[in-house]
Amino acid sequence: MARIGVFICHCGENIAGTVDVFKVAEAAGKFPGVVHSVEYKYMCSDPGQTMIKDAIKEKKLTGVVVAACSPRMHEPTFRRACAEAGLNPFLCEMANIREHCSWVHEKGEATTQKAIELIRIMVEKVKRNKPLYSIKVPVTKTALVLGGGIAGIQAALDIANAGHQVILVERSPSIGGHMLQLSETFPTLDCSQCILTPRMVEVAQHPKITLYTYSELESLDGFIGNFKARIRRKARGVDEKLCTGCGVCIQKCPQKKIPSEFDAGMGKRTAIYVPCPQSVPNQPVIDREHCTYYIKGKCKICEKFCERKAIRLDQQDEIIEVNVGAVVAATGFDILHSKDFPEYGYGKYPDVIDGLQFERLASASGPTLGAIKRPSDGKEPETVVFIACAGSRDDAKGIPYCSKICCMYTAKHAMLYKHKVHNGKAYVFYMDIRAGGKNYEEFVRRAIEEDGAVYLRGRVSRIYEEDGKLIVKGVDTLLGAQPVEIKADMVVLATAIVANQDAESLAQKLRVSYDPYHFLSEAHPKLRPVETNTAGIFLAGACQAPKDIPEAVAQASGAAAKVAGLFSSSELSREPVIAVVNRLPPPVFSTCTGCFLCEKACPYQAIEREEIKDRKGNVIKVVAKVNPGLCQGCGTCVALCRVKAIDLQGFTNEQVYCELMAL
Amino acid sequence: MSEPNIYQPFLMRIDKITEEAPLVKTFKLVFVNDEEGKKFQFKAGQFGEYSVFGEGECTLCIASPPTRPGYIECTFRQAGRVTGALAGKEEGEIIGFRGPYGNTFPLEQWQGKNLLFIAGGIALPPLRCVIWNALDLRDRFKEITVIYGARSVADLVYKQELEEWAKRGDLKILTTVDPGGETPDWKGEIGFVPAVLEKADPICENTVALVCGPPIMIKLTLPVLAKLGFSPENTFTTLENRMKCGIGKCGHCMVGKYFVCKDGPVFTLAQLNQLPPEY
Amino acid sequence: MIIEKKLLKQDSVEKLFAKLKADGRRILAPKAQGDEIFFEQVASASEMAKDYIQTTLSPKGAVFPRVEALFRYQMEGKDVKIENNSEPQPTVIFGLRPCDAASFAILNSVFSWDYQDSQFKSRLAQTAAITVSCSRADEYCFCTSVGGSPGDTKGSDILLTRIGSGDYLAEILTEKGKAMVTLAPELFAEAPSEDKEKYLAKVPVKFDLKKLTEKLPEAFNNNELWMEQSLRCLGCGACAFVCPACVCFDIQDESKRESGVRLRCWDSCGFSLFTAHTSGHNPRPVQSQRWRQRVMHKFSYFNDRQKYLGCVGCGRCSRKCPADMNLLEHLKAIAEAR
Amino acid sequence: MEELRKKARELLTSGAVKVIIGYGPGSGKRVRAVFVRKPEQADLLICDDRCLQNLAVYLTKPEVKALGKAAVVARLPTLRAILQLAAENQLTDGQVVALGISPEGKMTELSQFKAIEEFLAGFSFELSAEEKATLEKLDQMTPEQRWQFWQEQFAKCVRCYGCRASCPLCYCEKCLAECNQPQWIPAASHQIGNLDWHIIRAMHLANRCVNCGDCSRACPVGIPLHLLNQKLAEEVFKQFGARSGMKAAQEYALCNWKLEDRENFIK
Amino acid sequence: MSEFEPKIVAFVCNWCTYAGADLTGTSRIKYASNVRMIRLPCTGRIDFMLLLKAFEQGADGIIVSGCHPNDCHYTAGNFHARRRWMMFRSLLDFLGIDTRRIHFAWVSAAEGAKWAEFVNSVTDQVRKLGPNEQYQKLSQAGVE
Repeated sequence: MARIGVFICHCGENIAGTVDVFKVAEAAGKFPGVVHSVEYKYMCSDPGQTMIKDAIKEKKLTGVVVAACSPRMHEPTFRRACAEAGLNPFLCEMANIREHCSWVHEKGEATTQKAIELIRIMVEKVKRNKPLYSIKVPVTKTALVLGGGIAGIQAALDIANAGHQVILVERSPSIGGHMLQLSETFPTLDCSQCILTPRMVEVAQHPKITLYTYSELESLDGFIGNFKARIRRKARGVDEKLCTGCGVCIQKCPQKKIPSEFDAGMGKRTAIYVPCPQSVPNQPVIDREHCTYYIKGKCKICEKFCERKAIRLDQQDEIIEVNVGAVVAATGFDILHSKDFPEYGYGKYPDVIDGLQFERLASASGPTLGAIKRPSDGKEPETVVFIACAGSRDDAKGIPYCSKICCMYTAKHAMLYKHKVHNGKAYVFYMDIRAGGKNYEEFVRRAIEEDGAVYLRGRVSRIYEEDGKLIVKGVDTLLGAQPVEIKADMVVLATAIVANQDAESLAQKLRVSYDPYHFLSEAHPKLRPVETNTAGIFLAGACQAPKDIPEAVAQASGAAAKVAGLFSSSELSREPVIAVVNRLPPPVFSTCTGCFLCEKACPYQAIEREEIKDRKGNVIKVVAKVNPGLCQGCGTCVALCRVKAIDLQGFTNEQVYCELMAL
Repeated sequence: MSEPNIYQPFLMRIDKITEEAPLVKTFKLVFVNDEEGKKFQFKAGQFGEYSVFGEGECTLCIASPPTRPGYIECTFRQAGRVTGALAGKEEGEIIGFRGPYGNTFPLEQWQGKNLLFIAGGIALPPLRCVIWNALDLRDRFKEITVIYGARSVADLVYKQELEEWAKRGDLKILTTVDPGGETPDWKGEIGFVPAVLEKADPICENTVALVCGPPIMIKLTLPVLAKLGFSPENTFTTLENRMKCGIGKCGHCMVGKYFVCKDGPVFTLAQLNQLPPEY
Repeated sequence: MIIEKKLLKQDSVEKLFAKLKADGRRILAPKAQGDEIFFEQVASASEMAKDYIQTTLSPKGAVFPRVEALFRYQMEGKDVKIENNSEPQPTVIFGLRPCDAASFAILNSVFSWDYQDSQFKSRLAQTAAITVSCSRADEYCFCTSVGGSPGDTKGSDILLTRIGSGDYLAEILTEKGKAMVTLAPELFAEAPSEDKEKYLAKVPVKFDLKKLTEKLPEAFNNNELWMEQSLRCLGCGACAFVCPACVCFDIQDESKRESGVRLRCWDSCGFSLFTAHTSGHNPRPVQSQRWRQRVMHKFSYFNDRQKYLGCVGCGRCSRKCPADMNLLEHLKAIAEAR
Repeated sequence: MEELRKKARELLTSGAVKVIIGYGPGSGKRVRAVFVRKPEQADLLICDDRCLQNLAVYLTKPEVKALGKAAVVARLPTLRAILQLAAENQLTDGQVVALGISPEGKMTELSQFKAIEEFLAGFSFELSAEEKATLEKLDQMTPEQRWQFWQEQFAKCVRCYGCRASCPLCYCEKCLAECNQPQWIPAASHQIGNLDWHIIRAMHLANRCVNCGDCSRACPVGIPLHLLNQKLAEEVFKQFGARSGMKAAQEYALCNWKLEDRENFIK
Repeated sequence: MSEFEPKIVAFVCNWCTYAGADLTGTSRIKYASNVRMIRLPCTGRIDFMLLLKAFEQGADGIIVSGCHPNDCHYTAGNFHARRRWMMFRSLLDFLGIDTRRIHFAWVSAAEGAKWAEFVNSVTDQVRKLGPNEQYQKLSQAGVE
């Protein structure tokens, strides 16, 4: 019995300013089956929701259409309100007359008419809605954390400390990420490694954390609470159980001139190596690309010298499968590379370096042991130019966004330089100084006022070498666009933060969406910043957008809290928007003919085969059946099914058909 | 066209909707056009074609008795396209009705006889029409016995009337539910209809039996009736073949040479025994 | 019951058409479309198919269209307005065969045996049949076995028989026929004293109808017979839809928002779901039972109830059957069974 | 033909199969499907160029299934239909013996799907020059002309479902045309109903049709329905390189995809 | 004389295009109001029959839009859809149905502006084509 209530929201002026809501309410009241049609200033407000609840009770409504904003915004709100009034939440639908109507069309008759029609469509749908009940699925209380940078470390520790198993996967040989490369951190100038390494050790020793370094996610199947991850453990060449991390192999390795990734190319490493002395685990890996044995087929010096006999030159990559209930993606970021800056001679002139390289120069554990020496000749630079916004906020480089941390670390760099080279000159070219953070502005002021960094507002147009000096040509816009030319010994580019090269393929593996710059997308920019559109997959750190350390840590803890929340019960309720194959009384049983074309099309392997037997146990026919735990409700099977034996709850054939009939 | 359009339904306003059981409802329908209503007459056992405009027609018996003019009632279970659409209708809305069609229970011939009604599940409506008809003309009949069973207490239809009948002293009523279908406070019988019938052991002399129910119930009840001494001529039932026109033209409801819509829906067991098994 | 006999010159047909049209009648005549011939509205006699034994579809659509509105309706708020069809246009069917003409009475027997189907009746009343008798027949024709003949006058208003000269011998059979003649008396000349019989096709009687109708009730329970005959039957509705006497129909609603129409559409007892209940229960679940129903209905039930046979022996069903279900052959088998 | 009769007798005598589905004499010059169950009836069997019906259509009929294991006289499209039915889970290996008939009329006994696959591999399934020309003729018309052409064809359709009944791949117990909640396909044989029906049927047969032509042969009003199926079959082959009924583990092109599928029509 | 305003029906997936159209709204980008959107979980769910029904219900133009390749929330729904549309379009074209009335697009959740542009361009194109007479003439044809 259809008794539909229609609730039209003014959304202040957002809808009512463009759509004649009174006329809409009147028209909706005349639709067949509609017994109640009202408008109100803010339906999502408490009084608005109360109106709905009261009407459900008083008018015995069997369905509710809220004409307001996008269902992506408030559908849960209104469905909850309906549930509170005793109406199955799936008997509530929203007509999007804001995002799809009032905000995108001019005020006028046509727009009001469109709002009316959008509501009519939803009224026809909701008449065919059936009460649906959440589906309970078991939850595997193990989290998979992808990325062992500070965000991943924090998330892993928080989840583990909440009492759940964690599998932490890190691509490089050691956890620590970019933070481990930094010398000091702004705005406190405390030593990065000093604060990070204890955390790294904690991870390694935590009884609830399984750490897989030098490993990558191969694929992820399944769904929230029930993922199956395949992890590729790349061949380390070293038996982790036997290796004590004594380092003899590293000392003996004849290949010693390989640019160190950890030192951002400023230092060298061997073919069997640990990224840095603080590595966790402190066990080397063999870089097969540079190892003499793999290139020439002989060497094996490491094997010879290893007392524990831990070297495994014939080791192969291993794929392990783990069952996890949630995934935290904390895969971090990359920086824009040299090929993108021909005008700055980056990559061409050795003394034009990027921020990370400067960090390694400034780091006490770095290749120069903290002395600022320029790469070309090892001399202490007397004049250093720091260029902020190298690539960021630059449409020409395809990066319109702000990389967020460069203002701060450039100030830090200038400061560190001045602390180490007291009579050196530090120039900073900047566009704007963005120092919005606790003690950030003060920090920048200190760099300028106490440490005497010279800040020039303007862009650098070109850098070239002349007589062993780097000529930096730019303008100072504060002096009326006056050209500026500085003869520098070293130039540090605050290159833009970009997504990892393989962020897109990761997003595809995880089935989460990503923005045009390949940063992973959160489910809602404000209200669900650590969740993704794929249930059970959360975000932490700079894989989502450029972030500084405290933000990354905060988000990681947020993601961990979400995971812990998910793991707080052994069962999870899922939206019942799933496919169902019909079952009918004998002699039909089901209109499914058992062609199983749906089976092949299902991306989740959710279609199973069921034998229908007579009383004697003879198989009468074999028909399809949907595993409600695996089905995610895409409906591809429904479109494919010739006889429509399979239908999608919440978007049934009848519902969609009737929506169309209302056009 | 000079003659009226036999496919044009009366417009009926839904006056009252009663929820009988899960997916089962009763509509009380009144004629939109008073004149038509006044002229309308039918007899117990007849049926009609009820229609939802835009969805089509469905065949249902008239569940109210002819002794109560001015309205008709139908009871239906939501199953197909039309009954589904009917279920979506509200009080005050308009549906179509063509009828009455088909033959009738020969109540006139039953004067002075005992009436035994046996019904199962959603098949009570055709008998309910006769029961009320007989109750409204109570003095014409002798003993009236009703045996009605459903799968569970929830599945019983006309729950209020069952209570009302139970309170009346002028008929005997046995309601039963299948084992497992009872509720804690269920006071009726528990067991299948044939068993309850056998236990009730009604007299067969001067008695006509009317049986309506799902095929399996009928199949198991008929031997019990025979055992109790009911002759095929005194055992009545209704057939529910698929129908489209209801007036002996479209061919859907044929059983052998008979049109269920014209020669039925009421048949005696004796007649049924002559029919080919096409129902 | 011939009112009068005339001669219609072959070149007068065109003129007759003009007169009929001028009288406000639509003319349906056989028109070729590829290898198939259909009764279609024609503007000129020249559009007609020249040579045919039988048209693809029978002319029954003129009185019992394959899709027709029973009425239209309009929802106005909670009210419903019903609108009946307007009076059908007067129609002349030209060039149908005597067997087809005989089928109108069969259809009529169903539509008016009890409840009077006014729409059918007015279509029939508005329809006149100018039949052309058969000069050729094929192995599928068996009109003579079911009470008809290539020159039979039953159901026709005017029966034309093409004679040696190429002109038509016209038998004016009914008042309707006479009315058409009255529209153009000048086209109807004095009839020659020719016997039409010699121009008619020879259709031998293929089985004993009496024997068949006697045996059928008994044959009903012969499951093996029906099963054997129908094993190759594919269960389509081709036989029913080309049949001039098949009358089973379905009622369907179609709507667009507030307005709609209740339609009557042809249906076939051969379809597997013809008798299926919503519950899934099917009184005739297998094809052999549906084949039996077809045969029994036409040759036994019809006979019993309507006092007509449900078949005119046109042979279309057998010609068109994709599985070569030959009705004549199977009837013969039943009639001759011992 | 003698070869076929001999094999049929053999199969029935040995009890290897219970019924031979083949062609036998029909009305006049026609042939029809026969169901030979006794060795002595094997002489009924005919095999010549009148024998075109795709007998695989009977393999999914309950009444025929009830006769027991069948051998079926199978021209190339019938063989393809058998494999396609197998791919769609309607036949299991060993359930049916195919008496494959090559275009030259030579008979080969094929009792396993694998044997059918190998047999079919020896033939080309490109459309004949004549078939191609017909399709091309239509392709070269303007859309308006094509619309006109098909509307005239569909106007004849009486919805007898002969196309469906004769099609070996139309084995659904309850066809979408009979589904009424919702009523996707109007039951009435008016223009919209007919257009819907033929579009939907063609889509449902895309990459499933085995090009036997039975739909057109069955059509009592002479609609060249096979053209729709041929068109889509060609399109599927062109776009996805797939032909139906070539393997018992056939992949269905429309529940499959490739990253590089054409998408120049998508903005 | 008022210009013909076409009726456009859009079938969109919930995750990309519907969200993209939400973004169009949040960004207050204006576009033609002719479009009525039907939201489905995924392009994979969009049955070709829905398009036929839309035409029957009087749509002059149809939009089908979902996630870009590889972006599907359900991994592959859009890939299945893409093949289906390829076949469907070629069939419609073969039947002489005007395929200029059916438009396909990938519009991601980030492409609010693209959605507006796309709707506008489709509306313009269909407006130029005029009312969908092919289908209008079919309605009620063949009913006596």
